[in-house]
Amino acid sequence: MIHVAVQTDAIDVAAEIDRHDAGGHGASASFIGRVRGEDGLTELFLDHHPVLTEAGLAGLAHTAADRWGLAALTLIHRVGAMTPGETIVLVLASSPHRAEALAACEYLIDRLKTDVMLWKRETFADGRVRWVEPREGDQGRAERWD
Amino acid sequence: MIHVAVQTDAIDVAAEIDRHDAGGHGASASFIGRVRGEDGLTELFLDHHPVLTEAGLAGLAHTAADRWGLAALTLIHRVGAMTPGETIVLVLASSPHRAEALAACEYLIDRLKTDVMLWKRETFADGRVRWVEPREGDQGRAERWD
Amino acid sequence: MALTVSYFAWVRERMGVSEEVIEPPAGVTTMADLVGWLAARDARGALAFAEPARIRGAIDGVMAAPDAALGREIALFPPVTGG
Amino acid sequence: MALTVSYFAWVRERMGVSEEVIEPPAGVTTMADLVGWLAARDARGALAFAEPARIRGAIDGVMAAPDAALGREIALFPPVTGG
Repeated sequence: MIHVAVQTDAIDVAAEIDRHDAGGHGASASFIGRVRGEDGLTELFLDHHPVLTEAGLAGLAHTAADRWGLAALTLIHRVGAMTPGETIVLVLASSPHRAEALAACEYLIDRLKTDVMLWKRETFADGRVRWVEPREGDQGRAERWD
Repeated sequence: MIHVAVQTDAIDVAAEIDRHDAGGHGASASFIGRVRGEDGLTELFLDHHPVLTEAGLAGLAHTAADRWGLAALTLIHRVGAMTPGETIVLVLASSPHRAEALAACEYLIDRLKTDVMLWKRETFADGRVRWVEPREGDQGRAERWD
Repeated sequence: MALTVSYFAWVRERMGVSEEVIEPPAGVTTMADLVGWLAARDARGALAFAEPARIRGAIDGVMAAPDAALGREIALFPPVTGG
Repeated sequence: MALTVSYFAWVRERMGVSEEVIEPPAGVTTMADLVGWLAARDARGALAFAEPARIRGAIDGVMAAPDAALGREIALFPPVTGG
Protein backbone atom coordinates (compact mmCIF):
# COMPACT_ATOMS: atom_id res chain seq x y z
CA MET A 1 0.00 0.00 0.00
CA ILE A 2 1.88 3.05 -1.27
CA HIS A 3 0.41 6.50 -0.70
CA VAL A 4 2.18 9.53 -2.19
CA ALA A 5 0.94 13.12 -2.14
CA VAL A 6 2.10 16.65 -2.91
CA GLN A 7 -0.17 19.19 -1.27
CA THR A 8 -0.50 22.85 -0.33
CA ASP A 9 -2.81 22.01 2.59
CA ALA A 10 -1.36 21.34 6.03
CA ILE A 11 -0.28 17.73 6.58
CA ASP A 12 -2.53 16.05 9.16
CA VAL A 13 0.04 13.75 10.75
CA ALA A 14 -2.40 11.93 13.06
CA ALA A 15 -4.86 11.21 10.24
CA GLU A 16 -2.07 9.98 7.97
CA ILE A 17 -0.73 7.68 10.68
CA ASP A 18 -4.22 6.25 11.20
CA ARG A 19 -4.63 5.57 7.50
CA HIS A 20 -1.17 4.09 7.19
CA ASP A 21 -1.49 1.89 10.26
CA ALA A 22 -4.81 0.35 9.31
CA GLY A 23 -2.97 -2.87 8.48
CA GLY A 24 -1.41 -3.24 11.93
CA HIS A 25 2.15 -3.68 10.67
CA GLY A 26 4.85 -5.21 12.87
CA ALA A 27 7.21 -2.23 12.68
CA SER A 28 6.58 1.34 11.56
CA ALA A 29 9.27 3.97 11.27
CA SER A 30 8.41 7.57 10.58
CA PHE A 31 10.08 10.85 9.88
CA ILE A 32 8.50 14.28 10.28
CA GLY A 33 10.30 17.36 8.99
CA ARG A 34 9.12 20.76 10.18
CA VAL A 35 9.87 24.38 9.37
CA ARG A 36 12.50 25.70 11.78
CA GLY A 37 12.11 29.29 12.93
CA GLU A 38 15.84 29.94 13.18
CA ASP A 39 17.42 33.34 12.49
CA GLY A 40 14.05 35.08 12.46
CA LEU A 41 12.60 33.00 9.63
CA THR A 42 8.95 33.95 9.09
CA GLU A 43 8.05 31.96 5.98
CA LEU A 44 9.32 28.96 4.08
CA PHE A 45 8.04 28.70 0.54
CA LEU A 46 8.46 25.48 -1.45
CA ASP A 47 8.37 25.80 -5.20
CA HIS A 48 7.60 22.61 -7.12
CA HIS A 49 7.13 21.28 -10.64
CA PRO A 50 3.54 20.21 -11.29
CA VAL A 51 4.57 16.96 -13.01
CA LEU A 52 8.09 16.09 -11.89
CA THR A 53 7.61 16.60 -8.16
CA GLU A 54 4.93 13.98 -7.75
CA ALA A 55 6.62 11.67 -10.27
CA GLY A 56 9.87 11.96 -8.32
CA LEU A 57 8.19 11.16 -5.03
CA ALA A 58 6.33 8.20 -6.53
CA GLY A 59 9.56 6.88 -8.05
CA LEU A 60 11.38 7.07 -4.71
CA ALA A 61 8.43 5.45 -2.93
CA HIS A 62 8.32 2.48 -5.28
CA THR A 63 12.08 2.04 -5.19
CA ALA A 64 12.07 1.97 -1.39
CA ALA A 65 9.04 -0.33 -1.15
CA ASP A 66 10.69 -2.83 -3.51
CA ARG A 67 14.17 -2.61 -2.03
CA TRP A 68 13.02 -3.26 1.55
CA GLY A 69 9.87 -5.28 0.88
CA LEU A 70 7.69 -2.81 2.74
CA ALA A 71 4.14 -3.61 3.77
CA ALA A 72 3.09 0.06 3.55
CA LEU A 73 4.62 3.39 2.68
CA THR A 74 3.28 6.93 3.02
CA LEU A 75 5.22 9.86 1.56
CA ILE A 76 3.66 13.31 1.73
CA HIS A 77 5.37 16.56 0.85
CA ARG A 78 3.87 19.95 1.38
CA VAL A 79 4.50 22.77 -1.12
CA GLY A 80 3.73 26.50 -1.13
CA ALA A 81 4.01 28.85 1.83
CA MET A 82 4.56 27.56 5.39
CA THR A 83 5.34 29.07 8.78
CA PRO A 84 7.69 27.85 11.54
CA GLY A 85 6.51 24.67 13.25
CA GLU A 86 4.45 23.45 10.30
CA THR A 87 5.15 20.03 8.82
CA ILE A 88 6.99 20.02 5.47
CA VAL A 89 7.34 16.29 4.95
CA LEU A 90 6.01 13.06 6.41
CA VAL A 91 7.47 9.61 5.77
CA LEU A 92 5.85 6.48 7.21
CA ALA A 93 7.39 3.09 6.38
CA SER A 94 6.15 -0.25 7.68
CA SER A 95 7.42 -3.79 7.44
CA PRO A 96 7.16 -6.97 9.51
CA HIS A 97 10.55 -6.29 11.11
CA ARG A 98 12.25 -3.09 12.23
CA ALA A 99 15.46 -2.98 10.20
CA GLU A 100 13.66 -2.60 6.86
CA ALA A 101 11.23 0.09 8.09
CA LEU A 102 14.04 2.16 9.62
CA ALA A 103 16.32 1.87 6.60
CA ALA A 104 13.55 2.77 4.14
CA CYS A 105 12.63 5.82 6.20
CA GLU A 106 16.20 7.06 6.29
CA TYR A 107 16.71 6.37 2.57
CA LEU A 108 13.61 8.35 1.64
CA ILE A 109 14.44 11.41 3.70
CA ASP A 110 18.01 11.43 2.36
CA ARG A 111 16.86 11.11 -1.25
CA LEU A 112 14.13 13.71 -0.90
CA LYS A 113 16.88 16.27 -0.43
CA THR A 114 18.55 15.54 -3.76
CA ASP A 115 16.20 13.67 -6.10
CA VAL A 116 12.85 15.47 -6.04
CA MET A 117 11.96 18.71 -7.82
CA LEU A 118 11.47 21.01 -4.85
CA TRP A 119 13.09 24.35 -4.08
CA LYS A 120 13.03 26.16 -0.72
CA ARG A 121 12.86 29.93 -0.36
CA GLU A 122 13.27 31.51 3.07
CA THR A 123 11.85 34.87 4.18
CA PHE A 124 13.12 36.50 7.36
CA ALA A 125 11.67 39.07 9.76
CA ASP A 126 14.20 41.70 8.59
CA GLY A 127 12.92 41.36 5.02
CA ARG A 128 15.72 39.20 3.62
CA VAL A 129 14.60 36.58 1.10
CA ARG A 130 16.89 33.81 -0.14
CA TRP A 131 16.68 30.57 -2.04
CA VAL A 132 18.23 27.71 -0.08
CA GLU A 133 21.41 26.32 -1.63
CA PRO A 134 21.99 22.54 -1.77
CA ARG A 135 24.27 21.33 1.02
CA GLU A 136 27.36 19.22 0.37
CA GLY A 137 26.38 16.91 3.22
CA ASP A 138 23.00 16.19 1.66
CA GLN A 139 24.65 14.96 -1.52
CA GLY A 140 26.94 12.71 0.50
CA ARG A 141 24.09 11.25 2.55
CA ALA A 142 22.05 10.59 -0.57
CA GLU A 143 24.94 8.81 -2.30
CA ARG A 144 25.40 6.35 0.58
CA TRP A 145 22.46 4.43 -0.87
CA ASP A 146 23.82 3.99 -4.41
CA MET B 1 12.32 16.93 27.50
CA ILE B 2 12.66 13.21 28.18
CA HIS B 3 9.54 11.17 28.82
CA VAL B 4 9.89 7.49 29.75
CA ALA B 5 7.08 5.13 30.75
CA VAL B 6 6.42 1.44 31.39
CA GLN B 7 2.70 0.72 31.30
CA THR B 8 0.13 -2.06 31.10
CA ASP B 9 -2.42 0.28 29.45
CA ALA B 10 -2.57 0.56 25.67
CA ILE B 11 -0.13 3.12 24.22
CA ASP B 12 -2.04 6.07 22.73
CA VAL B 13 0.32 6.87 19.86
CA ALA B 14 -1.52 9.99 18.65
CA ALA B 15 -1.66 11.49 22.15
CA GLU B 16 2.02 10.76 22.74
CA ILE B 17 2.99 12.36 19.43
CA ASP B 18 0.97 15.45 20.34
CA ARG B 19 2.67 15.73 23.70
CA HIS B 20 6.11 15.11 22.22
CA ASP B 21 5.65 17.55 19.35
CA ALA B 22 4.50 20.47 21.47
CA GLY B 23 7.89 22.09 20.94
CA GLY B 24 7.68 22.03 17.14
CA HIS B 25 11.04 20.37 16.60
CA GLY B 26 12.77 20.54 13.22
CA ALA B 27 13.02 16.79 12.75
CA SER B 28 11.20 13.96 14.51
CA ALA B 29 11.89 10.29 13.92
CA SER B 30 9.69 7.63 15.41
CA PHE B 31 9.49 3.90 15.71
CA ILE B 32 6.37 1.92 16.55
CA GLY B 33 6.64 -1.80 17.29
CA ARG B 34 3.46 -3.87 17.22
CA VAL B 35 2.45 -7.42 18.09
CA ARG B 36 2.59 -9.56 14.94
CA GLY B 37 -0.11 -12.20 14.59
CA GLU B 38 2.12 -14.67 12.76
CA ASP B 39 1.80 -18.46 13.11
CA GLY B 40 -1.55 -18.15 14.89
CA LEU B 41 -0.23 -16.05 17.76
CA THR B 42 -3.12 -15.02 20.02
CA GLU B 43 -1.33 -13.30 22.91
CA LEU B 44 2.01 -11.71 23.60
CA PHE B 45 2.83 -11.32 27.28
CA LEU B 46 5.70 -9.11 28.41
CA ASP B 47 7.15 -9.86 31.79
CA HIS B 48 9.13 -7.06 33.41
CA HIS B 49 11.08 -6.18 36.54
CA PRO B 50 9.35 -3.50 38.58
CA VAL B 51 12.57 -1.55 39.23
CA LEU B 52 15.06 -2.51 36.54
CA THR B 53 12.79 -2.15 33.52
CA GLU B 54 12.05 1.51 34.01
CA ALA B 55 15.60 2.21 35.17
CA GLY B 56 16.93 0.54 32.03
CA LEU B 57 14.66 2.57 29.76
CA ALA B 58 15.54 5.81 31.53
CA GLY B 59 19.25 5.01 31.24
CA LEU B 60 18.97 4.39 27.50
CA ALA B 61 16.89 7.53 27.03
CA HIS B 62 19.42 9.76 28.77
CA THR B 63 22.33 8.17 26.94
CA ALA B 64 20.65 8.77 23.57
CA ALA B 65 19.56 12.31 24.40
CA ASP B 66 23.12 13.21 25.41
CA ARG B 67 24.85 11.42 22.56
CA TRP B 68 22.75 13.05 19.83
CA GLY B 69 21.86 16.32 21.58
CA LEU B 70 18.15 15.64 21.26
CA ALA B 71 15.52 18.34 21.82
CA ALA B 72 12.95 15.76 22.98
CA LEU B 73 12.70 12.03 23.53
CA THR B 74 9.72 9.81 24.30
CA LEU B 75 10.24 6.14 25.12
CA ILE B 76 7.21 4.07 26.13
CA HIS B 77 7.13 0.32 26.57
CA ARG B 78 4.03 -1.66 27.24
CA VAL B 79 4.12 -4.71 29.53
CA GLY B 80 1.60 -7.44 30.38
CA ALA B 81 -0.78 -9.16 27.95
CA MET B 82 -1.29 -7.85 24.40
CA THR B 83 -3.03 -9.06 21.26
CA PRO B 84 -1.93 -8.86 17.59
CA GLY B 85 -1.85 -5.32 16.19
CA GLU B 86 -1.38 -3.66 19.58
CA THR B 87 1.59 -1.36 20.11
CA ILE B 88 4.42 -2.77 22.23
CA VAL B 89 6.86 0.08 22.05
CA LEU B 90 6.96 3.70 20.90
CA VAL B 91 10.10 5.76 20.35
CA LEU B 92 9.94 9.44 19.38
CA ALA B 93 13.20 11.35 18.95
CA SER B 94 13.46 14.99 17.90
CA SER B 95 16.34 17.27 17.05
CA PRO B 96 16.89 20.36 14.93
CA HIS B 97 18.26 18.21 12.06
CA ARG B 98 17.32 14.81 10.75
CA ALA B 99 20.50 12.75 11.12
CA GLU B 100 20.48 12.92 14.93
CA ALA B 101 16.77 12.08 15.30
CA LEU B 102 17.03 9.09 12.97
CA ALA B 103 20.19 7.73 14.57
CA ALA B 104 18.81 8.07 18.11
CA CYS B 105 15.62 6.29 17.12
CA GLU B 106 17.51 3.39 15.62
CA TYR B 107 19.91 3.19 18.58
CA LEU B 108 17.05 3.03 21.06
CA ILE B 109 15.11 0.31 19.28
CA ASP B 110 18.28 -1.76 18.87
CA ARG B 111 19.25 -1.39 22.53
CA LEU B 112 15.73 -2.10 23.80
CA LYS B 113 16.17 -5.63 22.50
CA THR B 114 19.23 -6.35 24.58
CA ASP B 115 19.60 -3.89 27.45
CA VAL B 116 16.21 -3.64 29.14
CA MET B 117 14.66 -6.15 31.55
CA LEU B 118 11.76 -7.41 29.45
CA TRP B 119 10.82 -10.94 28.49
CA LYS B 120 8.32 -11.97 25.82
CA ARG B 121 6.03 -15.01 26.07
CA GLU B 122 3.96 -16.07 23.07
CA THR B 123 0.68 -17.99 23.18
CA PHE B 124 -0.70 -19.58 20.01
CA ALA B 125 -4.16 -20.63 18.88
CA ASP B 126 -3.20 -24.33 19.15
CA GLY B 127 -2.34 -23.89 22.83
CA ARG B 128 1.44 -23.72 22.52
CA VAL B 129 3.14 -21.30 24.89
CA ARG B 130 6.80 -20.35 24.58
CA TRP B 131 9.22 -17.78 25.89
CA VAL B 132 10.97 -15.92 23.09
CA GLU B 133 14.70 -16.62 22.84
CA PRO B 134 17.16 -13.78 22.21
CA ARG B 135 18.21 -13.59 18.55
CA GLU B 136 21.84 -13.50 17.46
CA GLY B 137 21.06 -10.65 15.07
CA ASP B 138 19.71 -8.49 17.87
CA GLN B 139 22.97 -8.76 19.77
CA GLY B 140 24.90 -7.79 16.65
CA ARG B 141 22.69 -4.79 15.92
CA ALA B 142 22.96 -3.60 19.52
CA GLU B 143 26.77 -3.86 19.50
CA ARG B 144 27.10 -1.63 16.42
CA TRP B 145 26.61 1.32 18.77
CA ASP B 146 29.42 0.49 21.23
CA MET C 1 9.97 24.79 -33.85
CA ALA C 2 8.03 26.36 -30.97
CA LEU C 3 9.09 25.24 -27.49
CA THR C 4 7.29 25.76 -24.20
CA VAL C 5 9.90 26.61 -21.57
CA SER C 6 9.09 26.81 -17.86
CA TYR C 7 11.33 28.18 -15.10
CA PHE C 8 11.48 27.38 -11.39
CA ALA C 9 12.83 28.89 -8.16
CA TRP C 10 15.43 31.68 -8.70
CA VAL C 11 15.62 30.93 -12.42
CA ARG C 12 11.94 31.92 -12.65
CA GLU C 13 12.49 35.04 -10.55
CA ARG C 14 15.39 36.19 -12.71
CA MET C 15 13.53 35.44 -15.95
CA GLY C 16 10.47 37.30 -14.64
CA VAL C 17 8.07 34.72 -16.12
CA SER C 18 7.15 31.18 -15.13
CA GLU C 19 6.56 29.97 -18.67
CA GLU C 20 7.00 31.21 -22.22
CA VAL C 21 6.72 29.90 -25.76
CA ILE C 22 9.88 30.53 -27.74
CA GLU C 23 11.22 29.76 -31.20
CA PRO C 24 15.01 29.39 -31.04
CA PRO C 25 17.12 29.19 -34.23
CA ALA C 26 17.78 25.85 -35.93
CA GLY C 27 21.24 25.45 -34.38
CA VAL C 28 19.74 25.12 -30.86
CA THR C 29 19.24 21.35 -30.57
CA THR C 30 20.25 20.41 -27.00
CA MET C 31 19.34 21.69 -23.57
CA ALA C 32 22.84 23.19 -23.21
CA ASP C 33 22.34 25.00 -26.53
CA LEU C 34 19.05 26.37 -25.24
CA VAL C 35 20.60 27.63 -21.99
CA GLY C 36 23.37 29.33 -23.97
CA TRP C 37 20.91 30.92 -26.36
CA LEU C 38 18.70 32.19 -23.50
CA ALA C 39 21.78 33.62 -21.72
CA ALA C 40 22.70 35.56 -24.89
CA ARG C 41 19.13 36.63 -25.73
CA ASP C 42 18.65 39.42 -23.18
CA ALA C 43 19.64 40.84 -19.79
CA ARG C 44 17.28 38.67 -17.76
CA GLY C 45 18.58 35.53 -19.54
CA ALA C 46 22.16 36.65 -18.91
CA LEU C 47 21.31 36.93 -15.19
CA ALA C 48 19.39 33.65 -14.91
CA PHE C 49 21.89 31.56 -16.89
CA ALA C 50 25.19 33.23 -15.95
CA GLU C 51 26.35 29.91 -14.45
CA PRO C 52 25.15 27.06 -16.70
CA ALA C 53 26.73 24.49 -14.33
CA ARG C 54 24.12 25.46 -11.73
CA ILE C 55 21.21 24.79 -14.09
CA ARG C 56 19.26 21.51 -14.25
CA GLY C 57 16.58 20.62 -16.76
CA ALA C 58 13.77 18.33 -17.76
CA ILE C 59 12.48 17.51 -21.24
CA ASP C 60 8.84 16.55 -21.67
CA GLY C 61 8.52 15.81 -17.94
CA VAL C 62 11.68 13.73 -17.56
CA MET C 63 14.99 14.85 -16.03
CA ALA C 64 17.58 15.27 -18.77
CA ALA C 65 21.31 15.90 -19.16
CA PRO C 66 22.66 19.12 -20.81
CA ASP C 67 23.44 17.27 -24.05
CA ALA C 68 19.95 15.77 -24.36
CA ALA C 69 18.01 16.66 -27.51
CA LEU C 70 15.19 19.13 -26.97
CA GLY C 71 11.54 18.07 -26.92
CA ARG C 72 8.36 20.17 -26.85
CA GLU C 73 8.29 21.10 -23.15
CA ILE C 74 11.47 22.14 -21.39
CA ALA C 75 11.83 22.97 -17.67
CA LEU C 76 14.91 24.82 -16.39
CA PHE C 77 15.73 25.18 -12.68
CA PRO C 78 18.48 25.20 -10.03
CA PRO C 79 19.63 22.12 -8.07
CA VAL C 80 16.83 20.92 -5.78
CA THR C 81 16.55 21.60 -2.04
CA GLY C 82 13.54 19.60 -0.84
CA GLY C 83 12.96 17.31 2.14
CA MET D 1 21.63 -13.94 56.23
CA ALA D 2 18.13 -13.78 54.76
CA LEU D 3 17.91 -12.92 51.05
CA THR D 4 14.87 -11.96 49.03
CA VAL D 5 15.12 -13.67 45.65
CA SER D 6 12.78 -12.86 42.75
CA TYR D 7 12.45 -14.80 39.49
CA PHE D 8 11.33 -13.69 36.04
CA ALA D 9 10.05 -15.22 32.78
CA TRP D 10 10.70 -18.98 32.49
CA VAL D 11 12.89 -18.99 35.57
CA ARG D 12 9.83 -17.92 37.56
CA GLU D 13 7.63 -20.52 35.88
CA ARG D 14 10.07 -23.32 36.64
CA MET D 15 10.56 -22.16 40.24
CA GLY D 16 6.79 -21.93 40.71
CA VAL D 17 7.09 -18.71 42.73
CA SER D 18 7.86 -15.12 41.80
CA GLU D 19 9.66 -14.29 45.03
CA GLU D 20 10.90 -16.08 48.14
CA VAL D 21 12.97 -15.35 51.21
CA ILE D 22 15.80 -17.83 51.63
CA GLU D 23 18.71 -18.39 53.99
CA PRO D 24 21.58 -20.04 52.08
CA PRO D 25 24.61 -21.49 53.95
CA ALA D 26 27.62 -19.28 54.71
CA GLY D 27 29.66 -20.53 51.71
CA VAL D 28 27.18 -18.95 49.26
CA THR D 29 28.67 -15.48 48.73
CA THR D 30 28.31 -14.71 44.99
CA MET D 31 25.44 -14.80 42.53
CA ALA D 32 27.00 -17.84 40.83
CA ASP D 33 27.17 -19.57 44.23
CA LEU D 34 23.49 -18.81 44.76
CA VAL D 35 22.48 -20.20 41.35
CA GLY D 36 24.47 -23.38 42.05
CA TRP D 37 22.93 -23.74 45.48
CA LEU D 38 19.37 -23.26 44.14
CA ALA D 39 20.04 -25.83 41.38
CA ALA D 40 21.09 -28.38 43.99
CA ARG D 41 18.35 -27.54 46.52
CA ASP D 42 15.38 -29.25 44.88
CA ALA D 43 13.82 -30.47 41.61
CA ARG D 44 12.37 -27.11 40.58
CA GLY D 45 15.75 -25.43 41.16
CA ALA D 46 17.45 -28.15 39.15
CA LEU D 47 15.04 -27.42 36.27
CA ALA D 48 15.27 -23.61 36.44
CA PHE D 49 19.06 -23.48 36.80
CA ALA D 50 20.14 -26.48 34.71
CA GLU D 51 22.08 -24.09 32.42
CA PRO D 52 23.71 -21.38 34.57
CA ALA D 53 25.15 -19.73 31.42
CA ARG D 54 21.60 -18.78 30.42
CA ILE D 55 20.91 -17.02 33.74
CA ARG D 56 21.31 -13.29 34.30
CA GLY D 57 20.97 -11.48 37.60
CA ALA D 58 20.60 -8.21 39.44
CA ILE D 59 21.66 -7.35 42.98
CA ASP D 60 19.73 -4.66 44.86
CA GLY D 61 18.25 -3.34 41.63
CA VAL D 62 21.46 -3.23 39.59
CA MET D 63 22.56 -5.70 36.89
CA ALA D 64 25.41 -7.82 38.23
CA ALA D 65 27.97 -10.36 36.99
CA PRO D 66 27.96 -13.98 38.26
CA ASP D 67 30.94 -13.34 40.54
CA ALA D 68 29.36 -10.29 42.18
CA ALA D 69 28.89 -10.45 45.96
CA LEU D 70 25.32 -10.97 47.09
CA GLY D 71 23.20 -8.13 48.51
CA ARG D 72 19.79 -8.23 50.17
CA GLU D 73 17.59 -8.44 47.03
CA ILE D 74 18.54 -10.73 44.21
CA ALA D 75 16.71 -11.08 40.86
CA LEU D 76 17.37 -14.07 38.59
CA PHE D 77 16.12 -14.26 34.99
CA PRO D 78 16.91 -15.36 31.41
CA PRO D 79 18.49 -13.07 28.77
CA VAL D 80 16.09 -10.28 27.85
CA THR D 81 13.85 -10.17 24.77
CA GLY D 82 12.18 -6.74 24.80
CA GLY D 83 11.66 -4.11 22.17
